[in-house]
Amino acid sequence: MSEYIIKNGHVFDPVQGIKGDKKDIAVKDGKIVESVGSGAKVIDASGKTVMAGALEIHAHVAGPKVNAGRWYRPEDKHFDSHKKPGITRIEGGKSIPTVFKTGYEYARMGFTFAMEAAMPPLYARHVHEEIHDTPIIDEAALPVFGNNWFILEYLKNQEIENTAAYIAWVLRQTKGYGVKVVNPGGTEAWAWGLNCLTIHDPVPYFEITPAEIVTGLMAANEYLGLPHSMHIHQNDLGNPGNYKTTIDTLKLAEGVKPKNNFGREQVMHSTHIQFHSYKGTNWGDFESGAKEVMEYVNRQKNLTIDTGNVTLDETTTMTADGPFEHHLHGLNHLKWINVDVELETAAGVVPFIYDPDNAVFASQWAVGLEIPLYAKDPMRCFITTDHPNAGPFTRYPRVYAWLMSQKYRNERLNTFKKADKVIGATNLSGLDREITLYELAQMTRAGPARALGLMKDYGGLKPGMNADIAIYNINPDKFPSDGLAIEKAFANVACLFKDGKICVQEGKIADMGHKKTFWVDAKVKENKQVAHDIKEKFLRYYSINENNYSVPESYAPHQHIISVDATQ
Amino acid sequence: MEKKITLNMITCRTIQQGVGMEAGKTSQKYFDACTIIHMHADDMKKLGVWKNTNVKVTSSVGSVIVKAVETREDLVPGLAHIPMGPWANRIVPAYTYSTGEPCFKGFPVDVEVAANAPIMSSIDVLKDACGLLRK
Amino acid sequence: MNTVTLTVKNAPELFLECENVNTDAFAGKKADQIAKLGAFQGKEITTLGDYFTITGEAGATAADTKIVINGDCTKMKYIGAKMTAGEVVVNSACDMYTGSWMKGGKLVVNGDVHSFCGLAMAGGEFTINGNAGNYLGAAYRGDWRGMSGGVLRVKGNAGSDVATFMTGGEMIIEGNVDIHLGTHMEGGKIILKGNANRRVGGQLVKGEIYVFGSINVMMPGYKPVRDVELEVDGTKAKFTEYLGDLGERHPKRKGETVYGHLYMKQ
Amino acid sequence: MPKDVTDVICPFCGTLCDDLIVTVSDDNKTILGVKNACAIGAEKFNHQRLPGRVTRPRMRQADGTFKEVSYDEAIDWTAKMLVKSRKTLMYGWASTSCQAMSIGHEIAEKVGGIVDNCATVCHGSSLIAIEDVGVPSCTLGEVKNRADRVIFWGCNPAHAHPRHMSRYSIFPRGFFTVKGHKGRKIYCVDCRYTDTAKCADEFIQVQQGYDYELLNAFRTAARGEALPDTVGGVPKEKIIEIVEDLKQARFGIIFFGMGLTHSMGRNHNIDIAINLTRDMNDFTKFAIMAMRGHWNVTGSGQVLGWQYGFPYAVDLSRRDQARHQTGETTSVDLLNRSEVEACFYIATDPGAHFPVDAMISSSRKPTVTIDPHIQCTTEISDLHIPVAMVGVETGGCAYRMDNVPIETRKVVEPPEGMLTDEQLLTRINHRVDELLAKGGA
Repeated sequence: MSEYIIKNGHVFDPVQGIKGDKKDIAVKDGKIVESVGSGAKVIDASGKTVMAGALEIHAHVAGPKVNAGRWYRPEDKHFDSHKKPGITRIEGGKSIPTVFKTGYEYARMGFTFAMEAAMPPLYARHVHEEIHDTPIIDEAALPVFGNNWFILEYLKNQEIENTAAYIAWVLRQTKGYGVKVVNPGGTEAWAWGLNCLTIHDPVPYFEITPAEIVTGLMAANEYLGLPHSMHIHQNDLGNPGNYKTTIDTLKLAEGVKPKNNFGREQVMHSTHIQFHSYKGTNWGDFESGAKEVMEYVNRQKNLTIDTGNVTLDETTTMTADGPFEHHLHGLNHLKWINVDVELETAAGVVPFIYDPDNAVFASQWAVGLEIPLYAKDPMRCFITTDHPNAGPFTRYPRVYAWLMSQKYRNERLNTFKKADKVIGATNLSGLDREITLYELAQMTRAGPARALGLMKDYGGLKPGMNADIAIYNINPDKFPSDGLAIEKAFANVACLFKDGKICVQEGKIADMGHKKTFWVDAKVKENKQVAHDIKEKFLRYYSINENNYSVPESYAPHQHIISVDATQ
Repeated sequence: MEKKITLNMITCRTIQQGVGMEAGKTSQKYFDACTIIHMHADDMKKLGVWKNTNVKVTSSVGSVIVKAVETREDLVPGLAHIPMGPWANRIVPAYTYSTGEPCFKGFPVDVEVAANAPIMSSIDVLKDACGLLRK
Repeated sequence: MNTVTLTVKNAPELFLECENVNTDAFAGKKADQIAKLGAFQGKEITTLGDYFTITGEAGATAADTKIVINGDCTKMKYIGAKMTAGEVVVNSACDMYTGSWMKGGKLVVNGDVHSFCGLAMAGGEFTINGNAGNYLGAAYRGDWRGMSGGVLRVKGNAGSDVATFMTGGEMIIEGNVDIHLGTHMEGGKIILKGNANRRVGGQLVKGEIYVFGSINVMMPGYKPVRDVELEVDGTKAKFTEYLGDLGERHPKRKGETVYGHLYMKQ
Repeated sequence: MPKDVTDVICPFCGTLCDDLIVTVSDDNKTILGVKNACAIGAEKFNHQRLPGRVTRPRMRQADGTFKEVSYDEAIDWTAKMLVKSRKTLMYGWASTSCQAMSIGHEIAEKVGGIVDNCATVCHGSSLIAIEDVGVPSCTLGEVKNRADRVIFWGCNPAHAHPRHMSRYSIFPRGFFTVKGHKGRKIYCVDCRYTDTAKCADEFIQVQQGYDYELLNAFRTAARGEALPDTVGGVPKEKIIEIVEDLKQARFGIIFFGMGLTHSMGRNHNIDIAINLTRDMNDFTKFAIMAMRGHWNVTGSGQVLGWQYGFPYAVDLSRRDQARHQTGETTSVDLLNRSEVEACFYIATDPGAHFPVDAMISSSRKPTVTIDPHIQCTTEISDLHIPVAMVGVETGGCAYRMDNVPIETRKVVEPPEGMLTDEQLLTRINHRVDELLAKGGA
């Protein structure tokens, strides 16, 4: 493999605490190294910003509901499905890009890793087929557990060890990465057309509450010592007044200690918290609850969050929160997909238009920006659009620009049709913080890498780490004052290294890289009870045989297995 | 008794057609399963055919010889059924109403007795239509 | 207004995609520049000049441009599609997507058009002096936004699925229509002078359908409410008013439920 | 010693049963027996060892007879046809693996093909309807574990999906459905009294082609509005009685088939059935599912979905864009209008299943058919390339009618020297690359 030396760039690396100093980065054999020989290819990065490759901590980019959203929306890509010159395939889709476009677009923005946020275990093979076809970026997927019958039954009796053994089994069968929870209990209730809106609503039949599910799964996650923490989409998403339930859920982490060998410090990752930070009692008196939620998050060190920024686009919402999608469909009457998955979960899909002329949507936009602006520790607050729910991930450059330029976001805020109402209902107009390039590197690189348990290789530019490097056409000494210029710079990297290979050059895809699929192999003590329960459930309740459940290796030919041992 | 009756035609799968298809498109099983027209007993009486008599079925796009049988799966008078296959498709109108789906179900056909007309094989019925049949 | 005249000199062997035959693409161009615009048959990339003799020159803008097309256009798609202004006259039958996504201007086809014409039309005037195919003025697949504005007039008959998901504008069909007229309609006005073959206004939410002829099978979700005298497209007559598809959701406005309306000439 | 292969997936219909036991000979060459399969599935496995199977490509001669050619010659001929043709129909895919499809799409993107699958004459109408109004659905296990009202509308699983009723929809006992059939009320709506209707508690005979009106009446009744005396031949009292019963369901499901997709109005029949399902979710929990036919037609839609964003009829003929319009880029329309210059069929038999006028048009174009066996289309093609049977002689991913992916199993070796779809397509792809690098055919 070639050697490179990236010279004279302004380096932003939270791992080493480098804040824009000019520093050369050497690359050899896919890794960052102290130095390279004189024959190394020189990349001139003078006047440019150099960061590690970015990590996506929560996006819906592969799997059954993503694909349903793709193919049932031909109108999302009509006249917008083109092949660019060069080695790329046809790229289609605005709100949900095809797998090819997904890989290319992440790479063009400087990303090298993406986490698929919700994998129904029964559909794991499908998720991996899509991951396999997504070029360049490394990926992993989080299986969903919050409404799984095994989990509900074990946790009803607080059987943490059995829960952990079952989780370990699922991770191995599905090539999964960690523990995702979506609307705990509520999605199982949805199988009967019901929901759990607070963390104390009992789950029909199973006699357990969302709070017990969350507490139990956190315990099981730490019992196994997984690289990532329990990752939760909370109850009561998207409703006015839900910030109380949000804080109630976050409080469940109090006193829980992280136990892992990956440097991860949180025990709960609460995702797209924008959707969970609403005050008021209805859409008329709806207000931002971002301040209250972030005050709690700032205090509680064992929590991480991501934002879920509304981008004010026409998009496609999709979540394993089945009852929420039904509710949303009732509001906008657009085409509704629902899939209930036996014993495990559900999912819904509804197109959505965040019309900036609507005061509620504009306020959601403001709430999303308030969250990172209130965040005291950028290492625990990550920027997402909950792609494609609050907007497509391809809008990250615009979100960054809104966060980095008060002028730019105020232009947007003050020109809303219902600006007065939005300003009155939110706190954004009073926030003058502008996120710096260093903070951005924390929120999009070092922070998510640590939260995902990947900080050994990802999120920084320290020798020994992966040579995943994004070079942007941004001169920090002359930081653009124009929001559009910021957007433009983040949309197309000057250069992207992935594993030491140049994959993107001036926004053009140059190489498909060597994409890897990550999964976690957790070793647990032999557990006869769980083995018996699995056999029993497949025999009696699943519609497929146990032997046809697991995802064979051929689906992840370039797998990267992270092993944990919970037998000690 | 009438020389010719008009019926509403539907073409559907049957389990025999499925078995025949998997046995091979040139198998006797496939031939036996698909070269039939299911008719209501009243319609057969009206046309004056006995069970297992060959009839000529004609639609707006062509005709095919098949054997009239009484069905196990009851039809109402006026409705007729030929199992899916090249024989049925010899008379299915290809018009799709711009949906991609031709008129497999619900098109008018004339049925007349053709007791001595032979039924062609699966390949021949297609080749004949395409002008590829060498006599 | 400047006029560009296109005369077919070579008929396409397959179907020709004429997405560049509209006033917006021609605006500001001379005949030789127009001749260099792309035309497509599958993967073969050719130019308009390969199929048409082109005379005259376009105006500076679409609004200043008139296009007249002579010769057989039966196998040409997308003529006048997406045009925003100006005028196009086709003295032939045309294929699919004629006048689709049209936003303004005037398009006249002196012949028949195939399916998917006037798709999601948003403005302008589109007149078909022949028959129209299926999905006239409907939405593109998957979209809930069909014809939303403008006036679309067919002198002859139209096919099936006419005005599906129509949300606005006016459509007049002087002949008959085939199955499914105004399905999922949520606004706008359809005037049918001839007869309809079943399923008129199925799943209709809002909007108005006027039928001068007959509907052979009425949808079960329609309820006659009263007789009214109306002037429709220049004709004064007595109509029976029906309330829209009662099986469908109907939005409320100021506390009142909004229904679709079907008027049958008595 | 013969041995049993267990957990075998049946590559016949969209039910994708995964509990077959296949007995194979010691040398892994011959299937000796099949357990648990329906009559059709068993026949498929048994067909593997029928005498007279073609094992090498065959080229049609001027006199109409076929001559054996090598795979190399066949691959070269196919690649040249694809590279030369300005617009090629590439139809089929429903009986091959997702991995093979992926390679096929790569070829299509290079040569300007229109990729269409068997949904085009099957559940294409359903896909249009889902594009228009979505679909509230579930996996088959949910039906088994929860459903207490099951409606078969215009479908006949007794004939087309023989084990569906016993595995998922009528008879099985599940977690919340311990009484099996006794705890479920089964409705069948059809224009004829099918064998499925005979298993139902209630049969509603609808006049052929009046499903839309009847479904509309169900919705109108559910909203408590007045109805005409009869709709589609069904008295209004019956309609009201059924709707009231459905509202009492804890979990209801509608299964529908070709009775809706093939009849007058096509996609609209499904559209309104989906909307009825949606309405019923205001009262209780309701789902709806298409009874997908071919075992992996769903998979083709999925792969096209993640690669291009459309479920079928994907027009890549311009090579720099993907488009989709049923009625234009669908196989039967392309053939009816003679919009394509060549035909490439894989894992399908349009000769048996397309209306004759479409096949007359097809027979006048250069045609390659890739299929394990002699069938109708192979006999009017210029070239027939036989391949191993997917799901029998080679594995690969398939998607069940509820979109659940299952890896099919290889149970026996294909005949000596025969290529799989994946191997063949990989070689065609390679040959296409060579030709394009040289500047064409």
